[in-house]
Amino acid sequence: MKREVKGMVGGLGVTLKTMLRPAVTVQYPHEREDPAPRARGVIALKEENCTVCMLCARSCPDWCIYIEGHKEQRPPRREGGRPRSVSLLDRFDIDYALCMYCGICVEVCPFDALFWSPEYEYSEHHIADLLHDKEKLGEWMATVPEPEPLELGAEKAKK
Amino acid sequence: MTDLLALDIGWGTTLGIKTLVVLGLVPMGALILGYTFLLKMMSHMQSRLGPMDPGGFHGWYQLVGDGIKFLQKEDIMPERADRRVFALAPAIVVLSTFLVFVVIPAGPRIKVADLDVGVFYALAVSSLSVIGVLMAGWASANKYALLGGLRAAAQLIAYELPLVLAVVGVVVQAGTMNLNEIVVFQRDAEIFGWGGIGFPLILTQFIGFALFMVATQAELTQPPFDMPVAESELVAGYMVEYTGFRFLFFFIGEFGTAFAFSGLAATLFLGGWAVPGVEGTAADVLGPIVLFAKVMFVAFLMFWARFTYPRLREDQLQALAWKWLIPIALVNILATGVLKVAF
Amino acid sequence: MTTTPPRDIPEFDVDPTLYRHLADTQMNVELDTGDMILNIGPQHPATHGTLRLVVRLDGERVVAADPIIGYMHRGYEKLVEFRTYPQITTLINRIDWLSSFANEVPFIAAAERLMEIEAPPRAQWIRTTLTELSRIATFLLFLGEMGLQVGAITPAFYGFRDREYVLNLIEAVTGGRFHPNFNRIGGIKEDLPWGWIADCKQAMAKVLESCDTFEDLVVGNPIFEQRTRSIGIIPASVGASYGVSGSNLRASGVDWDLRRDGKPYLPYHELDWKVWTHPDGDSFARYWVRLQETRESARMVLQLVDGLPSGPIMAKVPRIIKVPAGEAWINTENPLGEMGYYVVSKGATGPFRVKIRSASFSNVSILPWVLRGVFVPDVITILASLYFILGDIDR
Amino acid sequence: MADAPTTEADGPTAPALDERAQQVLARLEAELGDALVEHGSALGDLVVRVRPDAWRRAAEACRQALDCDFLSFVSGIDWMPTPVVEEDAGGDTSSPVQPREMTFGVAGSAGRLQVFAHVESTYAPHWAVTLKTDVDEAAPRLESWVPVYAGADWHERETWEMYGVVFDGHPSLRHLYLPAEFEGHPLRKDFPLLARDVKPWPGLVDVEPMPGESEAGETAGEGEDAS
Repeated sequence: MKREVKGMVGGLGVTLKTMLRPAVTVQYPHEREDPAPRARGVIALKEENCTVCMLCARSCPDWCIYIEGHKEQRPPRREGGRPRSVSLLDRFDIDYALCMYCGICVEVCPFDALFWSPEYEYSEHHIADLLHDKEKLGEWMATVPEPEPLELGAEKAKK
Repeated sequence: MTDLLALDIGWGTTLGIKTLVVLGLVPMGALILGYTFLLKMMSHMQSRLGPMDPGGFHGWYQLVGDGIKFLQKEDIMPERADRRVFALAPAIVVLSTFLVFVVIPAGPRIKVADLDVGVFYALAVSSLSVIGVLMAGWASANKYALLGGLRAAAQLIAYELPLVLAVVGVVVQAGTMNLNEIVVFQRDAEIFGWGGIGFPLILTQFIGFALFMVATQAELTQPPFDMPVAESELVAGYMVEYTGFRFLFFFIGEFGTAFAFSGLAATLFLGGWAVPGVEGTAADVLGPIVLFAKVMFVAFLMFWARFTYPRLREDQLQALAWKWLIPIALVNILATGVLKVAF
Repeated sequence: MTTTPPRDIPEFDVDPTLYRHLADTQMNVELDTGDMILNIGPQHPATHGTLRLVVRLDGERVVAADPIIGYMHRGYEKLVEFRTYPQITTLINRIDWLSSFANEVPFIAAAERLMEIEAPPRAQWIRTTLTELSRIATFLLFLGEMGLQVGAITPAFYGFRDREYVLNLIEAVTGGRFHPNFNRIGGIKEDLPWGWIADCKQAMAKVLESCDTFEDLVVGNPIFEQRTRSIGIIPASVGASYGVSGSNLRASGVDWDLRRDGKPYLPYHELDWKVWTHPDGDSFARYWVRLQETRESARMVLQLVDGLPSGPIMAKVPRIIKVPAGEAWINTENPLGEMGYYVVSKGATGPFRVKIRSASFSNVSILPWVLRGVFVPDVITILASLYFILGDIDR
Repeated sequence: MADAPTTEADGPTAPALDERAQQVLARLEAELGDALVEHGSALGDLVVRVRPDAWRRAAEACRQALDCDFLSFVSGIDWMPTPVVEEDAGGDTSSPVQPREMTFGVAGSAGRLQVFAHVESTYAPHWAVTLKTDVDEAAPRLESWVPVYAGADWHERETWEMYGVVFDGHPSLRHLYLPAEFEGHPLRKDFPLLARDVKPWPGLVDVEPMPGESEAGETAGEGEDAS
């Protein structure tokens, strides 16, 4: 009987104690908690680094990256060298309605053209608007954080 | 109040005013309890804030807005429902709430009806709501609603008895069934010759108060006795098919009844509107405020348990009522009677 | 605490005649007797998603129950045949979405074994830490959720609140709250961020405190005990033959934990911990065992972050991953029970066949047996105490 | 029977059976006799192939002689390579390319379809075994395990709808995951994954060549080389 009474009263104590403590809620539109710097919010594109190699589009498990490009002649880097041909982006779309946020494209990119940004406020009224083109993806570059320092005992980054 | 204004008001006008007051009080009480406890206290007990934006100050406007929204909603009736019974059910539930309010006094002269059998009347009309609930459960043509309705009927019948028996001790001690006279008794009686706070009957009727609160919780179908609505089992029980203003009626009925029962408990056990030493017009002004404070306190206890405890099973609830509450209540009456004769 | 003797349950029986009739309810419900057929779900607050239960009631007593699943079937076993090994971790994340990290581990372990690669110790320890964190996150939600299912609203909010602390930790390391996709064949994606260990210790203190809260608010409550004691008793032998695993089986007194008894897949043997069991096998025992395991996991995480070895986090792995032909069966102790992958490889960049053995599927398959003869409220209690994730049933 | 496992030779040398697995095998051989067709090792775990007519007897032997009271799963496997409709259907190179000829895994197979299951023991020393058996491709039938392991019920329903294997003695073989009117057996290799067919593969190189450069786009196909 004593245990029962203790159980009944103990529960009331827990709720009362919680009531007297400040709430944990964050009033979202007025105040916001920043996600972790590593959070996979949205993918940013650094257009000048892209060589249209299609690696990201190919390794995407959801087939949600669409790339088109064209080639152009550029003056040689060194005097007397051969003119270079570079591939330029015409189209780079990511369909966030399909994207699973796995990050494989960011990882496979050999030229550091894709980055994760923790930004998350890009919901839309129409599902078609979730297709971000290269201008929009380029805008996210401003929100990409610097890489964090690592915990003790980690190997130094090779780059 | 009539002498205060020095006006001669006819009985018809008085009746009109009284009706309006009751009609306004019930939704008002439901709103106040709903906002204070359901929206705010529960939120804070769960480490959240609850609505903050509507109305500016801590979301006070939220429930009013909800009410308006309910009124605008489409009136949906299930195809196979018993239409007239379905429509009538919420009205009966709310009606029983209105009728309880009639007898609760808020001051020596602030009362709608001064019945000599006030206690008896209040408990009788409060159980009218079970008819409405049963009608709602049956007429909805929904299995969940039917289960909810039947559970409610079984439960309300089982808990009517301890509720009445819990009050008998008070009636025996006060020697009257008139609610106003019970309050006056509590004001005038003294604790061993000291009348500082009068004599709230909770001091001697503590067991009665506890039983009353438990039975009230069951009457109001609140956790730990909310099997008829049982969110996680029956979804919302007898209310599952209701929407719009009919649902609003149930909501007002639920919280209005909570307000009424808190008022009853405050009147019967905590001394009601009485403030010792204050009489006449001053008591009429102070009475409602004091009563309101006590109502809020009782409601706090009620909702505190509601937000803390899990729910019992229907058979366990019946076992609790018949094996524990009723025998304890009977012993309590016996003891009260013996002591009353002895002193 | 007194333990109630189990109901008189036959040692082992499969008498499908009682629910065979319900086989037809999937197509048309026929009321041939006075019994009532109640359709619980697929949209019902107690079914955490889209489980559907057709129960036949006599009054409020369940005569027979038939779970109908598949409303969320995504066909992962087919999909993984069209994906490469690195792409698959994103998918299998979503099987049991509450403990996604733990889902990745057995698959990656199977691929690593076939390739004869071993992840470096630091990677293994971080994997273990995150696996235990996802176990804590899953169980904290359960501890609250179960309260909700038996009628108390408040614990559910505490469960969600305290789980956030753990999810924040997972997000800080992996970048995903729910779908980390953090394991790579041969190691993990990134090392821990600076200051994470300190945060982790703080969060574990909160988790332990939270367990005490649940002890006061839920376990100690006599109403909760009345609702769960001797409800939904699963004897060990019946549970095992249905493939019920994990905490559900340990609550039936089976002292079997793959972290300790299975093939070693993570360095659990270097930690000091114990396996909790409860002899009763009822809903209360399942709650109690998970509560203790949450505490145990929190203590394990504290040991893990203290003893974290330094060094690399990736082994040498070829750039294009091709897994040599062979078969591997790796089963691990996931929060919900035994999770296993039977990977058949033919030497290509993707698997030839992957059989995914998910815990909830088998845990829920016992429902027709265990629900017979209980009351409707107990159906909800038992569903909650078995603790399933729809994605883990339907895959 | 055949002691040497017929795993594909080009795989890593499968580790030999450890002592525990040897004991399990010895017991099973004693119980099943010549119904045990073949055995092999999947990374040290015992895999045995039994004759189809001894499928239920094998389950009983596991449960009684090995104390394997825990049913992990029952499922099927289709060894046939995925039929290729067109050589370059959409040009999709993202899906893994499996060998074109039919090869079998550990412990071999008599034909295309196999049913396999894994049982474990909850008692120390926690014996475990994977059982395989061949089923006829034209009319796949097998004895049900439900009388031995009650939990085989759902697993067999799943195997039935995914591979079309009929289990004799199963209490109610009906659809588990798929709608009742579903036709076909999705996990068989000849069942196409429509999601990969209805949409063109976006990985095709779409770089306009410079004027004067040849078409065909192999210029920019540096996907593999660039990294």
